Amino acid sequence: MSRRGGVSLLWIGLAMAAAMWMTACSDSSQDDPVGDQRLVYRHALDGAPRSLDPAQASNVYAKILAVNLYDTLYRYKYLARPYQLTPNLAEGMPQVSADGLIYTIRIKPGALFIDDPSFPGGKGRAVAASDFVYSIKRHFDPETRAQGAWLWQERIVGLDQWQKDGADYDQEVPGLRALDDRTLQIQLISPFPQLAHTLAQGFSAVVPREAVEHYGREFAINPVGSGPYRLERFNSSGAVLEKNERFRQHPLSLEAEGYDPASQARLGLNALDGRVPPFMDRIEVPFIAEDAARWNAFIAGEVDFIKAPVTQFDRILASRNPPTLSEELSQRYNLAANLESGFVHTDFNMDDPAIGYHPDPDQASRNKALRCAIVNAFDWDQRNEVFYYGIGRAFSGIIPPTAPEFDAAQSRLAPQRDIAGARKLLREAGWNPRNTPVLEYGFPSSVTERQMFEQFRSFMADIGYPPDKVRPLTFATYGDYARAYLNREVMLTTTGWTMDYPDAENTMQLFYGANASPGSNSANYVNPEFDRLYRASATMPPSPMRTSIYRSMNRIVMEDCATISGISRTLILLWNRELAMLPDRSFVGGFFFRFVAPGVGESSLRGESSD
Amino acid sequence: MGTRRTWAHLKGDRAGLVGLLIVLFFLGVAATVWLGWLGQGWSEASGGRWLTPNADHWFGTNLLGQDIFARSVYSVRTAFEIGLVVALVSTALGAGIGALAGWYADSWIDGSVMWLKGVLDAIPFYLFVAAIAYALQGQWWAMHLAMIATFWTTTARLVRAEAMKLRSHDYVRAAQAMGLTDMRIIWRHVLPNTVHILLVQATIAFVAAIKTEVILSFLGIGVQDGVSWGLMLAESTQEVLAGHFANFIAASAMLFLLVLGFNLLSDAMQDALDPRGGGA
Amino acid sequence: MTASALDIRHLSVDLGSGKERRTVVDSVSFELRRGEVLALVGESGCGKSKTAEAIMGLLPPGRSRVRAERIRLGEHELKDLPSRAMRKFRGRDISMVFQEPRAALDPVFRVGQQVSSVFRRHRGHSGSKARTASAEMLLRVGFAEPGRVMRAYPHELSGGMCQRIGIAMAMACRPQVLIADEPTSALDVTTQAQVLAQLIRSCRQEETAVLLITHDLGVVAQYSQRALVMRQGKLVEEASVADLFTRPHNEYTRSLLTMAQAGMA
Amino acid sequence: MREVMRPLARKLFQALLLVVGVTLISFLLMVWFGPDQTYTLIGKNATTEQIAEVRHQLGYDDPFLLRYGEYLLELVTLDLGVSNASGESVRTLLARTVPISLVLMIPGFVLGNGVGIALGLASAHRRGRRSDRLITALSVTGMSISFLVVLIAFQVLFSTPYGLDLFPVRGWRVSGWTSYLHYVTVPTLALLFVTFGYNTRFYRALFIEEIGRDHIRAARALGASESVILWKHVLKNSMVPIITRIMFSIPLVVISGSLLIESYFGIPGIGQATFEAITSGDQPVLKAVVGLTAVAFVAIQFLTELLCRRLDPRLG
Repeated sequence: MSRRGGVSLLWIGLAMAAAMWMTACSDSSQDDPVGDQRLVYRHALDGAPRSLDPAQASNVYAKILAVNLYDTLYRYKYLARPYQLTPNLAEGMPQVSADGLIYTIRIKPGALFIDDPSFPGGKGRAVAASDFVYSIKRHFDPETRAQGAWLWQERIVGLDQWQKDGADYDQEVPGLRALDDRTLQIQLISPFPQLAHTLAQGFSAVVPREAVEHYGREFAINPVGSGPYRLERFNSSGAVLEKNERFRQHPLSLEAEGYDPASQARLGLNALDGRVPPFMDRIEVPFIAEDAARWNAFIAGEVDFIKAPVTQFDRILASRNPPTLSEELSQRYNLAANLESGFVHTDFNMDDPAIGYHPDPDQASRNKALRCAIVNAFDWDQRNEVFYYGIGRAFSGIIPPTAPEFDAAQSRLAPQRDIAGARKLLREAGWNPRNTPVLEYGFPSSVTERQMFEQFRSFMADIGYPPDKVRPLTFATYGDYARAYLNREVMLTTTGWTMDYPDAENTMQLFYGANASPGSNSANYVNPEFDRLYRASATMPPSPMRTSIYRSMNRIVMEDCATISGISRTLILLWNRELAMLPDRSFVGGFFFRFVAPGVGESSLRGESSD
Repeated sequence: MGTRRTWAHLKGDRAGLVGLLIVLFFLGVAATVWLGWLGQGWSEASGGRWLTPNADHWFGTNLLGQDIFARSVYSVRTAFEIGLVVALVSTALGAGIGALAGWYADSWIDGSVMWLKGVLDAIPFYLFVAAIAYALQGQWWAMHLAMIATFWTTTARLVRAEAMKLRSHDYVRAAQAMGLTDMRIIWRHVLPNTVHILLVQATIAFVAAIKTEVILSFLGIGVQDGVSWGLMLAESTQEVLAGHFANFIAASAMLFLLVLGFNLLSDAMQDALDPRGGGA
Repeated sequence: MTASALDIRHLSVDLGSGKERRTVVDSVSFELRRGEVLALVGESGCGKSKTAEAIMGLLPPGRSRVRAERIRLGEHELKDLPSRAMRKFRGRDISMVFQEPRAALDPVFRVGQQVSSVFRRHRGHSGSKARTASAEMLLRVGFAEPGRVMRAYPHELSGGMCQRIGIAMAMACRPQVLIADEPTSALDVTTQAQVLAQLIRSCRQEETAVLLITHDLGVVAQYSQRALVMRQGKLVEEASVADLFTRPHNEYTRSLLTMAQAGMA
Repeated sequence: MREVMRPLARKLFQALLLVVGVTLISFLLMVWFGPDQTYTLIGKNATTEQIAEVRHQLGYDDPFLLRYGEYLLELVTLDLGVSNASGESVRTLLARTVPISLVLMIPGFVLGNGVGIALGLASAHRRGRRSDRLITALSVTGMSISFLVVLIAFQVLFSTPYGLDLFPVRGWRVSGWTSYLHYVTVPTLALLFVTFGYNTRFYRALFIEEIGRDHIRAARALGASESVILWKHVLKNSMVPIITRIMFSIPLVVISGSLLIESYFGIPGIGQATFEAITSGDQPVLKAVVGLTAVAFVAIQFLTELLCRRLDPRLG
């Protein structure tokens, strides 16, 4: 043969390199050296927190980490459903004055912040009531870029004024005081029955002033708390938590946590009664946003817990109603099907004269007919089927099924689609394909959002709405989308709302006139009757009467067709059977890693050399 | 090198002919979409979800029950619209700027053009495109503009070099001597002599445009309304992991074929139009 | 032992492939005797250089085809020789000097490295030995200070110097045959004569036969014993130089001569 | 001395102009008209005053020149501020992410160019013959496949039960050589697949030009073996364009290339950080990435020129 020599050598080299590559890869998986005797729990999240500063714990991922790294005064009982508050760092439930305005809270002794260079001598000091005062004040300090201020805005005496006066921490707020090291007193402007709930929020977690001042903006990635765990490592791909050895000793009482042996026996929690949490030495929290990757990591045994992706429901579920685990998977995993405490809804921008309020009453009523026709055309069954595997729970109204005030009778289980009714509404109001307005449906650009839009367009096509009059209004970032709808520039806004506490007040305020954009009333809905009822109910403690007011308000919003609502998703949570736990992240209060424990056959939770 | 010779050369190039046929085929498909004969039901949810290919849905259906065949065919039109707009405008822009820079080589015009080119080349492409897409929030032409803004530089560089060469040619000097204005000479004598560059560059820009569209649509800053292979691929990234391949195969196969066709055509044209008359 | 250094019978060269194939050398036969200087004359594009490249085996295999009944170098048949075997002869037994002296040297290596590489390759010389041999060789082609030349890069030298280096490299192994392809036409007139004289002198010393490709009939007259005239790929005349100038047989040769005279006049 | 300094000064001045241009354009696009993070930082039920306060804190209400000036100052002092999104200092962020991107991209980049050079050499060397035609056909095919398609296909092929199921679907949990190879393989193969067409084609054309030169023919005529010709003469003479190509693609590969790979495979490198900065409008990060890339680009241009001068005596 002819000229070749030079090149063949290279091929040999490449082949050898490839061979080495393959051998190196063959012993793939088990090389993370966690091979000690310590108990490790790996909890996959489907998103990442943006910050570990409790003041910025606005998303569910941040909240989960916040309540494990920090302490809150209250929390929800581990096992009780529906949710019940229970003291956490507080010694007992707050003592409330007869007029409902003064709350006095004692905190437990012995709580310590973790050791950190920001403390004198590096030793963590005891948590004091003044730390709590400081932590709430931070939300009102513009420097913090806190996101929880709305919980207490115009509620606590002097707090808003303190902000106006320049947020000087040395200046006292009359309504927020530490009476001594262990006693806290909050004075309200008017009754706020949900106050204790707000103190179970990640937002209200207790942070030490020393650390905040020491780290400045980087406090967000250097959490210094008194929670059951401390942070070992954190970046955009995950967090690693280590047990806080100095966390206060407080045995777990199943009874106090609302244990229901009938339904919860299968969880294997019995053995935990009386033992002292936290039970696991190390918590690994990988953030895996992509569904398939999260699922594969779970199946491969790389994580112990996931929120199952809808795309895998076919393989996971043996039945839909109630959701049960397939035979194959039930050997290894436990399942919890939790209805989320929140809902997804699409609001009309009532400020837009093409679809909402109009100075001309005739036009206004035609607009209302149009809105109602669109509401009627929306096919919740389809939406549920395609995007939520048919196990979501559609309801009509703004009181989601997990709210204590939910009324199954009022909100038909699934709002019925009514094509004929919708067409009739359009016809009677004089709408036809030529004179209907162009609908601009806003969404931040993502595949699912786009598919939801396309589905919406096909629903509209069914009532004769021309497809080229249903247009996408896309936004590159969620922030830009938020800016647009908070500035009332989006005609149809789809948002999800996760309840901050189990009280429908939290969803009612979404339609309260004073909360119109840039507040959370993104429909810019203003109805005097609704607003009057809202104000009347706001200071009322839970009662059948308040519930009935909520229901009237619900009816008002639905009759005005201000929103296409809604659906609560069913979250399918799966975890390793070898763990004794009841995961729940459907509620924003957060999930406590401290109660996760090794079950009977705990072998795989330890490193490889378990003996 | 006359047109005839070029054509003869092209005819002798089997790969080039295949490329031309593929491109013409897709152009035909795009035309049927423009005329409203094919792909019109791309947004209708007309079937069950994730149907396998059958008589009603040749390529099956997607999550929403939309017909994948209609969507992939409609995407041909999207691809041609993006490709043509970007290729034409960026080539024209590159030709104009390049000719000016070359004609006035070493002047401030040339200097600023070269500076701008250097600047654009120094910004990472996707970052730049993303930035334009964000700055022009929601405009359907943001993506086009971003591509045009980066694609013209190569054409300009080549045309500039050619224009500098032509400047010293006798017939150009003669035209100057006859008192023609610079602009007129550039238009009449310089630009026509860069056609071989422009044709090839236009095909290259076309290919680059439809390939870039795919990436941008995946990143969520591409096609906003309508459907494109990029959007289909973006949909498919989750589906393939659950074992639904129809979206992926349809979009990637058609994308591949069209790009391959254009690449083959572009290569053949490069050979055929090479003023040095060279072979492969 | 035959008297011929190079014996060519019916050598043809086709270029291109498929429909575009064309024959550029058409059944050329000639013989180069030992120690002789044989001129190959013809206008540019007549196939002179392709003939030389075909003999050297330098035509690219994918895009050309060489057919011959015989290409003998001394006792060795070069026809259809695998390229690896052919390589052994090139530079050792048959060598070549090119038209563009500077382009024929690799611009990124120093002259010394390039000359030494020939000794290393064919003589198996070690580094220092090859350098000594190179210096000696350069001395022989007329460089007074070989050390300085060896440290230089080609672009730092004049065309004439580069061609001397080319000659030194070609003659390094005392080849039987040297093909000189228009060795001086790229040089200016004064250097031309010196370089050519140097080339012929070196060949005489080593008893190397030269195939001198040129279009310059003056050169033919001055240095060669015999001449071949080539036109459109075919040999049209073969004669001693004396005969060529006095009794040209072929019409084309005559026209060449007239043109040359007109040019000289 | 002045003879040497003048072109150098000129080069420096041009480099400076380039940096000004890049920073100005990127500032204009990414910062001035760029994404607005205010609305992801405010809490629920924020008032207009609170929104204005956040805007003010983010510096969105400062005048153009002030903001641009601050940007330049940040680049000069390398005081890059803290990420708006996470509070992490941008320098920590870069120190954390850039090494990951480097070790992620280097194998594919090196192999991609290596394979491109090898195939280009082979192809140029056997030009016109069957193996050349095969390589050319393969590179056109390679050039015709979208990067995204390759990523999806390779993920299915190598990392799912529908294919070989050998490698992790995504992520980057690297703690040693084995896990490194485990995670880097699929991205590397994808990168290799996508770039080999372009590389091979580029190098083939380059080598064909070099092989056609007279001195190659001369070397052959003097009996140089083909490997000497290819590896010594052709390669060394091609070094300037090779180095230029490689050097110039470094900043773009590290940012643009890894942007797609990292966001697809969920690898916490600078590409993903940039992508996240884009989608969340985290301007301090964006500013740093673009500004430093521009500076790196200009620096590399400078370095390349120096390197080329060393490699090619004619330029020196």
